[in-house]
Amino acid sequence: MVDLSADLGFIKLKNPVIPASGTFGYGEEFQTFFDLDILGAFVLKGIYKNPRPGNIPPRLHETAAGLLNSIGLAGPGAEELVNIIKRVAGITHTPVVVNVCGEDDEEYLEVAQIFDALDEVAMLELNISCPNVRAGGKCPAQDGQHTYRLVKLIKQNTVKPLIVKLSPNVKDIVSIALSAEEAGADALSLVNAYLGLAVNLKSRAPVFRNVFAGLSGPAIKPLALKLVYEVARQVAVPVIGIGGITCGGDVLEFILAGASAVQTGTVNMVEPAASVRILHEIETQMQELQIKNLEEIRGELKI
Amino acid sequence: MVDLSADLGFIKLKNPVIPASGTFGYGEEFQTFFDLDILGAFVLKGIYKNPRPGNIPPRLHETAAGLLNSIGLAGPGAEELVNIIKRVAGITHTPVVVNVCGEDDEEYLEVAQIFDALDEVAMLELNISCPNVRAGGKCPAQDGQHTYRLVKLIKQNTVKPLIVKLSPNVKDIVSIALSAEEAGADALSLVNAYLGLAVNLKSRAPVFRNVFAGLSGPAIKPLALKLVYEVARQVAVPVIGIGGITCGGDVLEFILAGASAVQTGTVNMVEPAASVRILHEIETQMQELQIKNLEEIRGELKI
Amino acid sequence: MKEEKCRVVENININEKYYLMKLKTTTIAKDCRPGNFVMVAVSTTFDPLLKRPFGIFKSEPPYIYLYYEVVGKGSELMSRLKENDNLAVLGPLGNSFPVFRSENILLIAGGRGIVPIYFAAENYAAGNTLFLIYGAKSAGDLNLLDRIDSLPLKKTYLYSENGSTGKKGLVTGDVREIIIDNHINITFSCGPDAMFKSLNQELAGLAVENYASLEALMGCGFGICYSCAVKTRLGGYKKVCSDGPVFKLEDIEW
Amino acid sequence: MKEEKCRVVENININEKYYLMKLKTTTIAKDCRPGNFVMVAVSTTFDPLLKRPFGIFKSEPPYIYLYYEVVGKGSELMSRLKENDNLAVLGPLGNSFPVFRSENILLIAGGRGIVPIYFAAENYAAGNTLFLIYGAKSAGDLNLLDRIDSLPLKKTYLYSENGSTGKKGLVTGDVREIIIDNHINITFSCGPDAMFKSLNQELAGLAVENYASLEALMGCGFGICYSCAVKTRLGGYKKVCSDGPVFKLEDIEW
Ligand SMILES: Cc1cc2nc3c(=O)[nH]c(=O)nc-3n(C[C@H](O)[C@H](O)[C@H](O)COP(=O)(O)OP(=O)(O)OC[C@H]3O[C@@H](n4cnc5c(N)ncnc54)[C@H](O)[C@@H]3O)c2cc1C
Ligand SMILES: Cc1cc2nc3c(=O)[nH]c(=O)nc-3n(C[C@H](O)[C@H](O)[C@H](O)COP(=O)(O)OP(=O)(O)OC[C@H]3O[C@@H](n4cnc5c(N)ncnc54)[C@H](O)[C@@H]3O)c2cc1C
Ligand SMILES: Cc1cc2nc3c(=O)[nH]c(=O)nc-3n(C[C@H](O)[C@H](O)[C@H](O)COP(=O)(O)O)c2cc1C
Ligand SMILES: Cc1cc2nc3c(=O)[nH]c(=O)nc-3n(C[C@H](O)[C@H](O)[C@H](O)COP(=O)(O)O)c2cc1C
Ligand code: FES
Ligand code: FES
Repeated sequence: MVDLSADLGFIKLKNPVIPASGTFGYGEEFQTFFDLDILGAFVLKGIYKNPRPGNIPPRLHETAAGLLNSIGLAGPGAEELVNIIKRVAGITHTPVVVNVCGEDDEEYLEVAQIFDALDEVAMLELNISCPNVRAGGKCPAQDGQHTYRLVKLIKQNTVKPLIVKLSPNVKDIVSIALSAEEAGADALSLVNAYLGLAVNLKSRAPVFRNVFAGLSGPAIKPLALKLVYEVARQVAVPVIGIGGITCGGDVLEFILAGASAVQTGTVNMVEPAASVRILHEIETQMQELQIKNLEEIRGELKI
Repeated sequence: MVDLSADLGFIKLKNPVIPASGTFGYGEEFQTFFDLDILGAFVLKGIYKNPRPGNIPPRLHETAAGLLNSIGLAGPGAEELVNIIKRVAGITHTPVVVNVCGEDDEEYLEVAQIFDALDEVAMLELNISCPNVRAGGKCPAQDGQHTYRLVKLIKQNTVKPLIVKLSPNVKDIVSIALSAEEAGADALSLVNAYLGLAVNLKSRAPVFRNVFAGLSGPAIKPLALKLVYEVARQVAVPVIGIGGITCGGDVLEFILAGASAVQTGTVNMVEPAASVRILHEIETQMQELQIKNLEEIRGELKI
Repeated sequence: MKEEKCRVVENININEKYYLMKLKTTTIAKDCRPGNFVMVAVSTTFDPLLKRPFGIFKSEPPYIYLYYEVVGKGSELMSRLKENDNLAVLGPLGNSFPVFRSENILLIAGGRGIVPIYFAAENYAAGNTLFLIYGAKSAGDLNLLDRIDSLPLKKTYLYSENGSTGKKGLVTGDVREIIIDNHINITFSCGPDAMFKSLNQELAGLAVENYASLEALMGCGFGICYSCAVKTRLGGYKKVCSDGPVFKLEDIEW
Repeated sequence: MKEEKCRVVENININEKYYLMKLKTTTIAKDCRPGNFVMVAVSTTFDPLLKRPFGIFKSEPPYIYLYYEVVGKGSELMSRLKENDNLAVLGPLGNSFPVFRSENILLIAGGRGIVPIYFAAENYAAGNTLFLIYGAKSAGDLNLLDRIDSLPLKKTYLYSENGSTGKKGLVTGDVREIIIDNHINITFSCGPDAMFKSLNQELAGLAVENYASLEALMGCGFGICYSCAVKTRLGGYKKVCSDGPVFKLEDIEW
């Protein structure tokens, strides 16, 4: 029997599979597909203080093995999410992660504090990397100082473990990772979606109002895996790998590259029961490859 | 009738389709598939002064809608390439572009001068962006000062039009583009392959000896299109768009985003007669979209 | 709602780019209602990446029928499937047309919009009187007329934009008159956005309840990605996949 | 060499994961020679992106046969193709086994390495005396024996690693003896790299000319991408796709 557990230090997860923010709704929508208890954890769709309508459609454009999205963090606001979380906590014991968003530092803090105070929440994930909110895809994760300041602010005023979610659309992701770590991040998750462009030939305009949108899905896997490898080598806190993961083998690749756990994004949209399959594949592959537990291979990529 | 010609200022091409370096051999290999005269131009496989064996295999790994390559610029050296070019010039009137490589500035210059002196060569493309030669994928295009110095050196000592080929693996591609332009580049081509990682689960090692390799193909199109858009808005010299182009519609998207012409890479490996199809598609689509010539839409993306 | 491996029983090219696919399902056929749709895995690889939404044309447990138009690469791949091929199908998804008794219901279908309309006609005939307006660009797009002939419809009005079959004109051309003449109090409609727009204008002021089955770009089909947003007249967005696809026509901002 | 749209005439599951596909070509069948291969577009989408290389098993103009093993997603997609499906095929590619007269040729095939060997046996029988060693992991991997029976072979030696058919052991187990006993002066071989390695050792010192048909990871198949590099004993690389796939065994660094 292989041991699937994933150790983040501050918490030990049943396994390394964590459906990613924005691709797993509020969890409850997946109940009809499988028992949420099988997951390592799951991250709720990103939340602001107030309800947000999201971006003007189209919000989605398919590319080769990828997906450009410009959802714009549509959501019901923090107050309503509290109710949802209480409901969700009734149906599963799996740790729930809240993806904290904000227009400015103040809002980030306010949202973080609301969920920090909520027993049903296990961890916070600070989403400083959404490419679809500000013009040109700008986000705090592109600025080391802003990252440091914001992470510090949240850490000083909350008690729950804080995962900081990084953007690949930066000058130097390792330096941002180090800023977040220095400011007290308990873990780093990477990556959020890559900025991309699609053009509508008929209208001679970008497909998206925001011009750029976020690329996710299998297309980005080799790029994300590289960034996870680079960051994991440089930081001491656990890294959660994200980007184009679709199967058990992908998960093990990220672990070898240095991740302690992973988040699965787009695959959940495409195949709602993907987590069940992926968990099964991880187990089978670990047996085949004679890996007893994930710590045995984490970061052990032979260079 | 639509006008397919593509104006680079220093040269007017029959059309905007230019097979990219490393994916079109030395041109002659494609003779059995189509008449090379149909092309706008074509770029030969990158060349150093001396023959190079290339990297230790594996040199290739397929990803979702993409290709990681670590060929390592295998080639016969400049002297032999001169012979090849003379032979190729006998079979086509299409402008031939030499992709100039070097271990250091001196070698870049030496190689550039050899081909600058060759009548059969129409343009030089300075490959400062190959991800597969140095450890960690390092290349001169990651450093604005190095880019400036090198481009200036080449421009001061050669007379042929110089295209500078940029890397997407940089902190800020626009600033590198501006450095190259300021140093005298006659055109910019972008992008070269994206650095990515693949892991071999059986050996628990990276698939490639060099750890990272270059990602190309349809997977990168939305990312490359974004960079072309950003650069084309900021520079005055013509931009040649590269990245995941596989059809006529893709070419028009890059032109709308600001490219004056395009290079097609991976698609030539997958479908040797791709250029014929793409040219046909451009013509048909221009008719359908009522575009009389490419200048009419170049950079005219409605934001 | 579940992802099922379905077997292709037949996949017939009806006319030009239109196909009728019969699928053997496990539970979808017996659980579905008119208006419901399915998400079809048109490929087993990552290109295309997303499943594609298709309305259910008919249910005959354990079989469902999809009537679809080849418009791009996903539907093209689907058209190449053959008997005994398997494909993953998620469904049934979305809401459905409401059930009525003793009403005069006008069904309005533009092109492939016939899909949920046909399903509704087959299921909602009992107790109601049904009328149908069915129109498309040209005769080649106006298919399945023999099947429609055998539906329990009081009257059928056919249109084509180019006049190649039925009356020349738009589906919405005589809709007001038809409603008034036949004492219609309910409409069910499905078609392209342009049809809904003009329908919304034509129907303004009439004392009719109007239910429209919409299309939108879909990511997931089950309410979690927020891609399929449609703007409502009251402000804010609704999700076509899970709040719809059937909405009150006047609730949508056209 | 050309990219052709070929039609699948049949695609038969021979045994376990092995298939035999008959394709109708335009010119490939009449232009090809033993050792040549084709690049097959296993998908019409971008996933998988690259064509896949397969040796030509038999040519019967306008038909060619491919004998292939399902090992990954490309070959899996191929195995699902049915009669009358079309696919793009590039070929014939690569060099071929040299032609000899009046020689005792030993053909050595490991597993799916039977492909160019079979083609060679059919074409090079006239004027030569042919012997065959054919081995694989187990009986399930040692296929097409009835076809091989009808080849003009002087003698056939069958092996399986697990002893489930033929002699238990490796293809290369008795190769020295067989060569000496039968006065062999030429060998043609195809199989996995491990087979070539051991063959290279076994044959050392024997006065035999050895031609090996290699496999390598291929990008293009026609010599332009330099992916398929194989290290030669003289130093430097050769391209399996265009300098090969047939090389003198001893020229390769094993
Ligand atoms: C609830 C619902 C029910 C539908 N029912 C049917 C049906 O019964 N029969 C049928 O033929 N079609 C139906 N459609 C439309 C069908 O989903 C699209 O035609 C299909 O997804 C196109 O896929 P493709 O890969 O062939 O085209 P693509 O290559 O993806 O795109 C080709 C063109 O189709 C448009 N398109 C792509 N996806 C959608 C989409 N989800 N909705 C609308 N337009 C799209 C694109 O903008 C583009 O112009 C329905 C759509 C929805 C949302
Ligand atoms: C000249 C040549 C002739 C060949 N002839 C035959 C033949 O007649 N019959 C046959 O069954 N196979 C043949 N092969 C091997 C065949 O090309 C591979 O099995 C096939 O490409 C695998 O594709 P896939 O998508 O199914 O596997 P993938 O999913 O791409 O990979 C699955 C496994 O196969 C290995 N593999 C992938 N591509 C190749 C390749 N090009 N060469 C070797 N191994 C590879 C991978 O490393 C991996 O372990 C030949 C290969 C070459 C180079
Ligand atoms: C439709 C969609 C919505 C997303 N919403 C969020 C979000 O609310 N917060 C966030 O941090 N990331 C969001 N993401 C990013 C994903 O969590 C993930 O980082 C990204 O998709 C890359 O992973 P993948 O390639 O596995 O999809 C979203 C992605 C998609 C596709
Ligand atoms: C096999 C291969 C070899 C390449 N060799 C070179 C090269 O020699 N010089 C160069 O400038 N770019 C080289 N490139 C990069 C391409 O020219 C091109 O910039 C890149 O592949 C992106 O375009 P694509 O997505 O259309 O392939 C190579 C790419 C591939 C796939
Ligand atoms: S398609 Fe995902 S929410 Fe509707
Ligand atoms: S496969 Fe491209 S050179 Fe051989």
